Order: sequence, then structure tokens, then C-alpha cells
Amino acid sequence: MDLTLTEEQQAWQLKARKFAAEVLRPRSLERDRITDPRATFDWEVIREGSRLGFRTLVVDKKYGGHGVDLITQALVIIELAKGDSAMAKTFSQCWKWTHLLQGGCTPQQMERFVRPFAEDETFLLGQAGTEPNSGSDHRLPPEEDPRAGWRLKAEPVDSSEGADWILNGEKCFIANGSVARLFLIGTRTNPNVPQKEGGTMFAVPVGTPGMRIGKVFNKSGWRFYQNAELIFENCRVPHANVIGKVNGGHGVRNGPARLFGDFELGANALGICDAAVEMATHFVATHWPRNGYFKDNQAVQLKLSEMHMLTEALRSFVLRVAAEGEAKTGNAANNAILLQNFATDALQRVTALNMDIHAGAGVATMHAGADKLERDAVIWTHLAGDSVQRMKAVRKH
Amino acid sequence: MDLTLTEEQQAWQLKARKFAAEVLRPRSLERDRITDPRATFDWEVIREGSRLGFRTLVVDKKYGGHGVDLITQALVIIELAKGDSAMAKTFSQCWKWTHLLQGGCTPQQMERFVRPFAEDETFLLGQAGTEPNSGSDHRLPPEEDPRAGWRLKAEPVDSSEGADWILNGEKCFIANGSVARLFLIGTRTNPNVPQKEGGTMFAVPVGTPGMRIGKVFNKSGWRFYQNAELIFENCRVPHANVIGKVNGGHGVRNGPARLFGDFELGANALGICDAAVEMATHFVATHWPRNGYFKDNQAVQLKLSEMHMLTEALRSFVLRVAAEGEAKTGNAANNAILLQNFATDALQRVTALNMDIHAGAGVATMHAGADKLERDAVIWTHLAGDSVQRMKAVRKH
Amino acid sequence: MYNLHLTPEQQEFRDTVRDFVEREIKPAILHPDHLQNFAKPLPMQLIDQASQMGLRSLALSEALGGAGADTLTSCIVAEELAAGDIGIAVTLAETSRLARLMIDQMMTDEQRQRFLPAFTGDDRFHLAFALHAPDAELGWKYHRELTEAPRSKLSAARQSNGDWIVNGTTGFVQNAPLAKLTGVQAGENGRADKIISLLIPAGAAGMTVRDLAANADGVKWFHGSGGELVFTNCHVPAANVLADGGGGAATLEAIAAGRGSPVMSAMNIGIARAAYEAAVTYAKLRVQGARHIIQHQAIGNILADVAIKIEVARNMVRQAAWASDHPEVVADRSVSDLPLQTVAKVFTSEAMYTATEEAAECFGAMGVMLDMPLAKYVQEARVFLHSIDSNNVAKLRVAEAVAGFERGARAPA
Amino acid sequence: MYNLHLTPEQQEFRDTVRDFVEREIKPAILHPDHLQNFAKPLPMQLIDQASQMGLRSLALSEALGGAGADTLTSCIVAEELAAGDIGIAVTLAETSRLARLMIDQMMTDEQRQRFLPAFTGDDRFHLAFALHAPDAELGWKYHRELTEAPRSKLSAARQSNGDWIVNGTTGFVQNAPLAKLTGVQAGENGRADKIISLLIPAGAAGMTVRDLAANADGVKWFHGSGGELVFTNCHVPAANVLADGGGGAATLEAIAAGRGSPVMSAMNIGIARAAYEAAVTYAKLRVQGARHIIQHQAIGNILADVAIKIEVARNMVRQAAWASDHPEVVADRSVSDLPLQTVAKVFTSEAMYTATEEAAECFGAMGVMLDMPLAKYVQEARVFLHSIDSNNVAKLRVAEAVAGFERGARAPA
Repeated sequence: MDLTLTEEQQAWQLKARKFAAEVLRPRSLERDRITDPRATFDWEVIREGSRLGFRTLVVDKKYGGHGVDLITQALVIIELAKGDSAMAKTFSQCWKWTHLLQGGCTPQQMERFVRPFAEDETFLLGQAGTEPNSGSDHRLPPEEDPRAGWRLKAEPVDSSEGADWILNGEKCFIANGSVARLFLIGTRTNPNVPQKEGGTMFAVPVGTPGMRIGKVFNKSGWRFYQNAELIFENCRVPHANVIGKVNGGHGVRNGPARLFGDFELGANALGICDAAVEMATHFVATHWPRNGYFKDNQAVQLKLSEMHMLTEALRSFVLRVAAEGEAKTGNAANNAILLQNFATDALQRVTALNMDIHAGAGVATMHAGADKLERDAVIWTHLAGDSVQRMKAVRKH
Repeated sequence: MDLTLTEEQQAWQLKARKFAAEVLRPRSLERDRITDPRATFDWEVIREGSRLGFRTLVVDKKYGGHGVDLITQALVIIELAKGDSAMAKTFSQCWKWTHLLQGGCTPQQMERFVRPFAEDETFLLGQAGTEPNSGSDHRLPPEEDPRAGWRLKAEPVDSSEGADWILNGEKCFIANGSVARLFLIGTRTNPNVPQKEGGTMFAVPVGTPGMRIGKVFNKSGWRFYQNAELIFENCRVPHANVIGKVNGGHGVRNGPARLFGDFELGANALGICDAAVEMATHFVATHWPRNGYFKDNQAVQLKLSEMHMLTEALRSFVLRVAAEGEAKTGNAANNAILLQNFATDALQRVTALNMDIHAGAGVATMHAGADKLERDAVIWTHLAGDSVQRMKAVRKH
Repeated sequence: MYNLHLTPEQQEFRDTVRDFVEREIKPAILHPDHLQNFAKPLPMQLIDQASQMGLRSLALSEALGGAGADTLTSCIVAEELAAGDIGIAVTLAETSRLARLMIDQMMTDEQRQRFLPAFTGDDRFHLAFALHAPDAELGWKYHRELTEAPRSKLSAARQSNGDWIVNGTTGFVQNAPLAKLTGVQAGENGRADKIISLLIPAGAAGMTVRDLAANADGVKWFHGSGGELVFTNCHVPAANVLADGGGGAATLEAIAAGRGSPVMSAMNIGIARAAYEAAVTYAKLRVQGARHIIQHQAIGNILADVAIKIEVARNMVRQAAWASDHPEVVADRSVSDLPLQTVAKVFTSEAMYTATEEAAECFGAMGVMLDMPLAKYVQEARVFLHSIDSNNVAKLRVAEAVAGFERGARAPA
Repeated sequence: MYNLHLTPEQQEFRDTVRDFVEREIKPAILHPDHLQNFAKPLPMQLIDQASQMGLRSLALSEALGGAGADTLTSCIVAEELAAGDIGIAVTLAETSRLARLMIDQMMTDEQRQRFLPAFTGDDRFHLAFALHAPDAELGWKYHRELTEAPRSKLSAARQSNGDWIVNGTTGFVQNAPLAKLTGVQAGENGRADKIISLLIPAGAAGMTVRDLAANADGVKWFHGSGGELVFTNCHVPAANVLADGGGGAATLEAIAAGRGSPVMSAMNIGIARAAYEAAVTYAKLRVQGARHIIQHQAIGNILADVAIKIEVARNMVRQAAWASDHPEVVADRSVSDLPLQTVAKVFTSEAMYTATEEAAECFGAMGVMLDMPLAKYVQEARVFLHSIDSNNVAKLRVAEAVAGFERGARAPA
């Protein structure tokens, strides 16, 4: 057992730290405060990040990416999220779907979908699973119910092999929804069996007739991160765009992208925790220096101590799951679920303690950064920490 | 970064697992239920464990031990504690003082103290710091107050170099107090300066005239583990028994034994968590199988999930600190403090959830094992998780 | 109109009992010999003394020789007694509440004439009642109809002369090993929809008490004394049939539905308060870091947290207690129509357990020593989380009330 | 004697306000346009309507044209209003409580004649009061004597004709930007031991309101409107000196010491209740796993937990409210002598924040959307943890009470 990082890993970590400090952090509060949810995005962040390799970090080298390991992915997410959690997620969301594509594409599809993604610095990826009546909570039992899960219909134009498909239905809360160029769409190709057996994944480029982007959701946190509706009205997609097999969408979605998707939330949360610890430590060191209320204050010491404790516990968990995931050991996927649950609890407590510290003896205005971190942290409840996400871990046992 | 265990590490882990299952677990509840706190101890456990190498696990090979690394130490503690936490601690307490001796002894002292310890399968070690008015809470500020800390006095018989010392005073809560053969005694050799600058550590074999064992404390948990009073009345100790330097006791105590002492509580807690998860999982799988109340019960699933989550977070933290401690990286000591704090929270929550699960819809008798784990867990509050232990982590910053 | 004043009588009860606790109970109960005794036998002499003070018949009507205390007054007394010893408190509270239920509300005049003098004249005359309660595991079936019809644990067969023969085994019955008179609810031929209540004196042939504490794999997880009652062709004369309707019906229903009597919650508070008071006293004595530890923020914050929890819990329990005697306060919407006793039970048991642990933390290592009071308080507070009825199902019962779910009528067994 | 009944008048207030909230406030406030507006301007027209219902002068005595509501009644109204909108609730509650303080208790007859008609006749006549409060940071100095003498933030210099000249800057003053009349406490020449109270009409030369929400590095962290008052040689005629003693003294002391008015805590409950009711409604509509989600234990347990927290908090706040008007209930030991308002504030703000977050969890992703109500409730509940007075210091104040610590008298500045 050895926690040493390779030189390459350290190099990526430092590059990400610099990018976060110089590009993300300075724009973080400014983007957060824009009222129109479509206007919070900043392409300059994407372009700069692309040039440094962050957008295509997990794309295989032979397709023009960097093909880094899971540990490097963790290190980069942590650093980027310390600069701005939502910006970090915009990048790592592309990695998640790179994992999906690389797990499910034929070589031809790799050329058609992954290479163009790698080559264009404003090319982002999205995937659409959630629907108005099939969210993360559709896994409340019984998930084997055919009524549960995706309802967006994909029907073959005629019954011959290799025919086009017509998509009809609606997706919501789709990440990178208003900014991605290519979406992976979970569809129902057989409504009479559970989603597991009757779902199919399609690659649908933006601009495909019949697909349009609906509203961009106006969230209380993670405002930079775009979540949008996607609406499909007789959207025709060639059979060559099926990723994996027909009725095999569940397997494609639950390949390497699943573990990564749970795991990245742990790493991102850790970045926020690091930012909160830094912010609180700075506040304690600089506020009221004359009378030292904070430094001599046991209540504040206990809060800071708890912030450190949870942050280091979370860091340990993130690094372990990264190493396990990279080594493909048996428990990695399940530990990734537990990690995202734990990240929710740790993150929300750490950001709340940071706010408590900034509140001092009471305030009439709250430090905008402390407020933002807590609003970003609340998002985890609805991604990684609700009861559905918590039961998932033991249902698999 | 690589979490793979060496073959030797795995061998120790398996050996410990077998010993815990065959020797510790079968005696665990029986020893716990003995009312006389002096009678809970079982020398057979020590002898068996000694034969397998657990008592002398960290003694250098050249002195007859096994000299295993910190990762192996963690793995063994986890396994032993899963069998019985207090029995595990009795062994690992010897390791802690082996660390202290190996960090502070001259070669002659190694021969006089460590070799006999290694050779005798009922030789246990103890160290005495706490006094009735100098407990772990003496670090509430200001620790630099000369009135804080050890008061047990050690005075030279005459002022010449190399003279004997006379010890007077009292120690309490001393682990292995009624069963150890050799104690390391923290004394005050200069009461006019802070303990840091005026404390000296002596090795005092049991049987030294003027030292006697007082009461054995009657604890609600960890009943196997012996905590006793040590009373010194004109106890004469040769100068050759000073470990480290005169007035250098603080440094000796805060060498490798300090990190290990914080760290081992994390590992031990993890063993209890593993036992609790196993117990709860078994209960859920076997209780009321006919109507499946538990298995179909979301409230129970959420409790089990939280138990797994905290246990895996704790495991990650323990392994990381073990690896850092072994690699002697900068933050290991501080992370060990945070680890013991976190272990307190995780352990107490996990054992409480285990009890909740065993409580089902309400009980008139509680599963004795679930009750014991929770009583053992409460001990952490008073060792590793009170406010003093939590402030320590940030005071060092 | 809203008013928080206690009556002079309530205050006098409180002060008298508190004084009794300080003078008599604490010296005996907090003696290291008692504290270190794993078995902790009930201190019967202290219970006798309390009986002589009228606490055994506290809730019995004044007309029958009791103090006629309402539930709020019973809570006030119970908190004080439990701050001394939970075993004493729970034994007396159970007999007191059953005196009201069985003697005042369920007995015929003839039965009263037979049993009241013995009850009144004997400080060791305790009562027990084996309620026909809904299946304890019902809570797990949150928001689901039952698939099986409920059954009565005890079956009573009517004899031609009107007498009854009882068979079966109850669940846990508080005070069962002590009781000189036990009320028992049984289903006629096991039918859950035909419940009769019978009076059975201690020593009746065919009735034995099964000691649950003797369970080898388990540890006692209730307060005071209790056990299961085992009936084997136990003969009960017709004259011992209790009235099921009348004054007792509402009480029985409340007991069955509430499943977390405010009096029990008040005892729970008493334990935490004893721990809190001990911690405050200790924190004012103990010096560390050149100050009394109460002057350290870390300790101050703990004690404040404990004080807040106790204050809030007591207030909630008083509300639930008073409302249980005044259902019209729910009807006129002055208070919520949630099951307040269950709300109070869940909140109190969780808050008081944390509070007791926090109080123990102030004692350092002494907080876990069996010869000191704190370890006792922690263990006793822990039992409240799961004993008899656990918070697991209590919360689901509150959830059913929130959801407005009511189980449909079921076919009798 | 202990009694939990609300008066018919209290119930009527509750029902009327609840109806107003449902009919008028919610449609406007929960409109996506309002919800998504970061600035959320105060809905003055709704405040006017509420004023016409008498809510602006709720606590003013009936003799002077108010409703003479006590603190408990004010809490009942505040909870209901806040379930609609906290901005409306806090604005009205502040004016109402200050109407009682300033007009009933501190004004001379002559002053009343000058100001009451304007107050009565103008729905937009709001009040503010800049209290001379003990140093807000005092709490950090748990159990320590002060090393510096306290100072008054405002200094008033007496002129030869009896008029006063005020200089200095207050801390945060609720309603300051709205108030047509502001009470101000200043130290004579800055002396903290010589405080006078002055009436200053809006627009007085030398008084400006500093908008704290405009702070570039900070976000608004209070409810309703407020700001700091900056005085630069502000001239106040002798006729505008308020009585400091008399009826107002106790109120002023209570405000200064309590620092967590039960009325504020009642509003905090109102927010959580709105979130809870929304969650129950949604859980009964939303279908997942082939059932309404309220039928899932995971959701049921959350809702039960929220319901328990709200019930317990409301009960505590009512106690603190009633006790604040009836100090004799502390004196006769019917309730605790801890600072009940602070106890209620700490408990309520923590419990209601958790409750609101839990309610939001039931909504899945919709729980964080700004065009839905839940995100608003969560943010509003969060502010209560730290606004004006934070729980950090509030707990230490409770700790000082537990420890029996009182700061010694200090030398005047």
C-alpha cells in the first residue's frame, strides 16, 4: 500500500490548481450572481480549460485525449472544484460520458463521436436519463416494475434491421443541456418489460431535427452548471447511433460511467470542503485580530476541527475509491455509492460550519463566498444524498 | 497510489482474523459479564496471542519481535477488534509502548526492557500519564501553565549525576495497570516550568518497592481492558531507568507512540464497526424471514446503508493514515488526531444503528452483543472524542 | 386560556418528592455498591416509603383514597422520582395509573369492595395490566393494509357457569413479577374483536410470570420489573370480569394508541436532568487549565445544549400530558391533532439520550465508571430509545398520522 | 392553572390570517417571477392590506386603536404570515411590537397626540427602533469579565435649549429604510450608562440609512428591510425625548436580554411549516415505484421527523411567548428560569432549518429550483441561524445562565 503520486499525476494536479486559482475562482462569484440561468455560463472557461486538456482528460490518447487514470481524474476534480464546483462539474460531466462512449462505442462510433469531441475546444457532452416522471427516485421499489424508468419512446421507422428510429418524449434536468453538442439519450424501446431490459441508448447530435432544448433550470446553487429540458418530437435518429445494443441501454449506462458518476461527486465535494476550510481558516486568522475572539474561542476551534476532520475523512475515501476503481477491485462500484452519500453529509456539514464561523456573533450580511459554497452543497442532497441514493448501496448487497 | 497488500500483510491479517474468530469472539461476552473488574482478564487470551506473535508485533526482529509495518499493525488491530475490542486494545497497548521504548531507549535499555518483554509470553507493558488532576483534559488552555500536567514528583536522591530517583504521587486510569510487568511513568522533575520542559519518563518494573497497584476501575465498556491506579510512595528508581533525557519526558511520550496511540483508536473502532455491520446484516437476513419486515423495510435499509457508509469512510481514513504514518509524510500525526475524532463519531453512530436494528419494533431484552458493542463504543468519547481531543487537532495548526 | 402556572398542589408534590429523592433515594441508589451491582434489584423499602407518601395511589381518585392526580401532575412526580431512580419511578407510576384505570374506571362496586381495602392497606400491593395491544410490529407495515387478521395473544373460553379459562402468553407486562392483582385482556376464543378484561390475583393457579431478564442472549431492556405472563388453563371466576366500556374505554384506547405515555417521557427527562445537574455541579468543582471547567466554552456549550434539550422536552411532555386529559384542546384546534404522546416520546427519548451522553462527557473518564452515577444514567436513557416500543415504529406511527392513513377494518381471526 | 386552550380571538386571528395568506399572499409570493427575483422587493401592497386588517397595530393597546395582542397572539399571527412571506411578516411584526413599545409605553401624551393620528391613518407608517444593545460580540466572551468598558454607538449632546445633537452609526436596525418614525437610543456624550431615547421622523436632516444589502462582498442576511442608521449632527428637539423608564423599561430590557424574540421564532416556524405542508401535498401527488411517495417509508420518516420538529418548536415558542408576558410564572417556579426566549430561538432555528431541508429533499431536483417555493424556504430558514444574533453566541448566553455567571458592573466610558 502506497499513496505516492506519480510525477504525471502531480503535474496534472498542479496544472489544475493553477487553472482553478487563475481562471475559475476569479469568475466564480460573478457567474453565480447572474440572474438568468442561461447567462451564467462562460465559454471562456471552457476554452481555457480545453486548451489545458481538462475537457478531454479521459479520452484515449489515440483519439486525441490524455487518457489519464482515475486517480488523476480525482486529483483534477478536487482542484477544479476548489476553484468552482459547478465549473469543475461541467468538465467532469464530459469525462463521464467519455467513459460511457469509450465503454459502448464501436470503432466507427469512436471516430464519429469521440474524435470530433476531442478536436473541438467548445464541444461538450451530455446524457439524458431523467424525465419528469422518472427521476433518480424511480428506484423506489419496485424498480422491476415496467412502469418505472424512461418513457421517452424510440420506435423503429420500419421493422427491418438497421432502420432509423423515431424518438418522442421529454427529458429534464439534463446536465450541460443547453451547451452540449452531443447527447446520449436513454430511451424506452420496450415498454412492457423493466427498463433494465427495454431501454436503448442513442447518440443524438444537437441540431438533429425534432430535438430541441427547453427551459434551462434556475437552481439555487451550481448556477454555472446548465441543466435543461430536452424535447423530442418525431426526432429521427439513424440506427448507427445506437450505443451498445438495442434494449441494452441499461448496461451501457451502468458501465464505467456509473462508478465514475458516483465517484466524481465525492471528489467534487472534497474540492468544496477544501475551499471552505481555506476560507474559514483565513477568516479566523484575520478577523478581529486585535482581540483574538476567534482564535481564543473554543467554540470556533471545535468547528474548525470538525471541518478538518470531515474533509480529511472525505479525502481518504475519495483517494481509496479512486485507487480501487483504477485497480478494478470488486467493491469499487459499491464504495463509490457510499462515497457519494458520505460526501453529501460531510460537505453539507463543512459548508454549514464555514458559514457559522463567518456568522460570528451574528451578521446582517453574509460573506458571499460562504453563502455560495453552502448553496452549491445543498445540490448534493438532490444528486447523491437522498434516501434513494442511500438505499441503492444496500439494495445491491 | 496503490492499495495492494503484500503477502506478508495478508498473512498477518488472516492470522489475526482466525485468532479473533476462534479465541477472542467466543470469550468476548463471557468476560464482559463478569462483575468484578479485576476478574474480567483472561491470561489464556494473552498466552495464545503471544504464541501467534500479536503481543510483540512491533518489536524489532533483532530483539525477538516481528517488526511489522504500520499497515500490518492496522490490519491486525482491525481483525482483533472485530473479535473483541478490549482484548485487541490490550495487545496494541503493548505496541504503543514498544514504539515509545524503541524510540527512546539506549541499546542497553533495549536489552534490559524490550528483550525480556519479547521473551515472556505474559509480559505486558503499561504507561502512566494520567493523574487525578491531570487527565486528558489538562490540555484545556493554557497548557503552558506550570500547574497543568503531571504532578507525580521524581526527585534525585542526591544531586550527583547518575543518582537514583525517588518517585511520589499517584496515577489513575492506567491501561494494563493491573496486568503489566513494566510501566513507563511520566513524572515531574521540574514543577516550575510547563510539563513540556519539566517532565521525565522512567521505566519502572512491577515489584519495585514503593510502587503499588490501587483500585481497578470498573468501566461500563471495555471491561476486559484493565485500567488501574498506580501509587508511588518513596519509590526508588535507578537513573539508568530514565527513558530519554531528564526533563525530556514530553518528547519521548510524543514520539512515534503519540501517532500510534491516536491511530490505533481509529483502527480499533473500525474493527467494532465491522462487527456491528456483520451483526446487523445477519439479523436483517435472519429475523422474521417469513414476512420479510426487515428486508423490505426502507427504514432498516437506510440504517444499514449508513452503517456501511461510515464503516467504509472510516476504513479509508485508517488505511490512509497507516500508509502516511509508514511513509512518515508530514500530516500523518495530525491526521491521526482527526482520525481518532472521526472514529468516535462513526463508531458511536454505527453501534447505535446496530442497536436500533436489533430493537426492531421494540424489545424487552436487547441482544447482548449489540449492547456490548455500544458500551465499548462509548469509551471513545472519553479517549478520543471529547472536546479536548478535538481542539488538539487545530491547536497544532 | 393559555396558562403555564402549576397549581400550588403540583408544586408541593414536586418539592416534596424532590426532597425525598435528595434525602432518601440518592444516598441509597448512588451508593457504589448499588451502582456496581449488575442486577440492580428494585429498592422495595424506598418504594414502600414512596407508597406511604401517597405516590402509589397518586392517580387514584380522591374518593377512593388516592390523590386524584391528573396526567400532568403524574408527569411532574415521575420526573422527580426518576431523577432519583427510574426503577422506583416506573413501578409507582404503573401502579398509580392502573389504580385509576382498573379500580376507578373498570371495577364494579362489588369488585372495589373486594380489592380496594387490600390495595389501600398494603404498600406492596402493586398492579399490572396485560393490554390487548395492536401488534407491536404493526409499525413496520407503514401505510400498508394488513394481510393477516390480527389475533389475540390470550384466549379466554367461557364456561357454562360464566367463569373463564384463559390460555396463552402475553407480551411484556410492566410490574408483572410484583403485582398482587393483574388485569388481563383476552380474546373470546382468541378473537381479536371480542376482548374481555379479567382480574387475576397473584398466585392464581395456571398463571406464571416468565422472567425476560433471564434470557441468555439478551440483557434486560426495560425499567423496573416486568415479564411475560403465561396462562395454562387459568380459571377466572365470572365475578372477576372487568367492565370494558365505560370510563376505562378511552383510557385503554389511549394507552393502546399512544404507546408512549407522557409519564414515561417525564421519567426519561428525570434521568437526563439528574445527569445534567451532576455535570453542572462537577463542572463548577473541577479545575483544569487553571479554571473551573464550566468556565471553558467547550463545557459551557455542552451544558447549554443539554439545558436546551431538557427545557424543550419537558415543555413538550407537559403539553402532551395535559392534552391527554383534555381532548377538547385538540378538538378546538388549540393544539395539533398529531399523536402528541408519540411525538413527545420520540423527541424526548432521542434528545434525552444525547443530553445524558453529553453530560457524561463533562466527567472525562469518570463518565464511564460504574461506581459513578453517569454510566447508570447513560444506560437508562439508552433503554428508552427501544424499550417496549421503539422509536423505529413510533416514527412510522407519526408518519401514518401525517399521511392521514388509517388501516381498514379487518376480518376477525 | 396549566391550560393550552387558545382564546376564540386568537383562533380567529389565526384563521383570518391563514385565509389571507392562502388567498392573497401565496399567489403573489409563490409566483415564479417573484421567486426568481434575487432582490425580492417587499410586497408593499400586501403589507398595506395586512395593515388594513389591523396587523400593523396588532400589539398596540386597544385604547389607542390597536388590537392589544399579547406576545402569544403575536406569535400565532406571525407564524401564519411567515408561512406566506417572511418579509411581510417581519415588517408588520416589528412595527406592531414597536407601536406597543414606543407609542403605548414610551411616549408622553403630547407625543402621542403628535404621532398617533399619522400612525393610525397611514398604512405605510412603519416604525423602527435603534436599541442600545450590549455589545453583540459579548457572547464570545463567555464567562469572562469585560476588559474594556462598553460604549454607546450613538452619542447625543445636549444643547442649552434642551434639544439634542446625535452623532454616530448604529448597528443593524430592522425596518429602518421604511420607518416613518424611528426611536433611537444614544448615550449622553457617548456614555453607555446614560442612555436617552429620542424620536426621529423619517427625513430628519442628519440621519441617513445605510443599505447593508449593497455590501459588495456580502449577501443580505436578514429578513424584510433594514440597515444601519448614520447620524451626522442630527438635531432632535427636546419634545422628542422618549421616556426611558416606566412601562418601556421592562420591554427594553427584555429585548436587549432576550435577543431572540419568540415572535421571530414563530416566523421561523411559519417558514418550515409552509415547506412541510408543501412536501406533504407533493408526496401525496407524486407517484414513484407505483405508489404515492408518501406511502414509502423513506418519505414517511422524513415527514414524521419534520412534523415532530415543528410541533416541539411551536410548543416551546408558545411557552417562551407566554412567559415573556407573565414573568410571575418564572417567579413561582412553574417554568424554568433559563432565558426561555433564547432557548426557543436556538432550538427553533436549528430544528426548522433541518426540517426545511428535509422537506425540500422530498421534492427531488425540484427542491433546489428557484421558481419553486422550496429553495426560498430553505434560504430563509438558513438566515435565522445567523441573522442579527447568531446561535453561536446565543448558546453561550444560555451557558452563562446555566453557569450562573453575571458580568460585574463596569466603569462607564
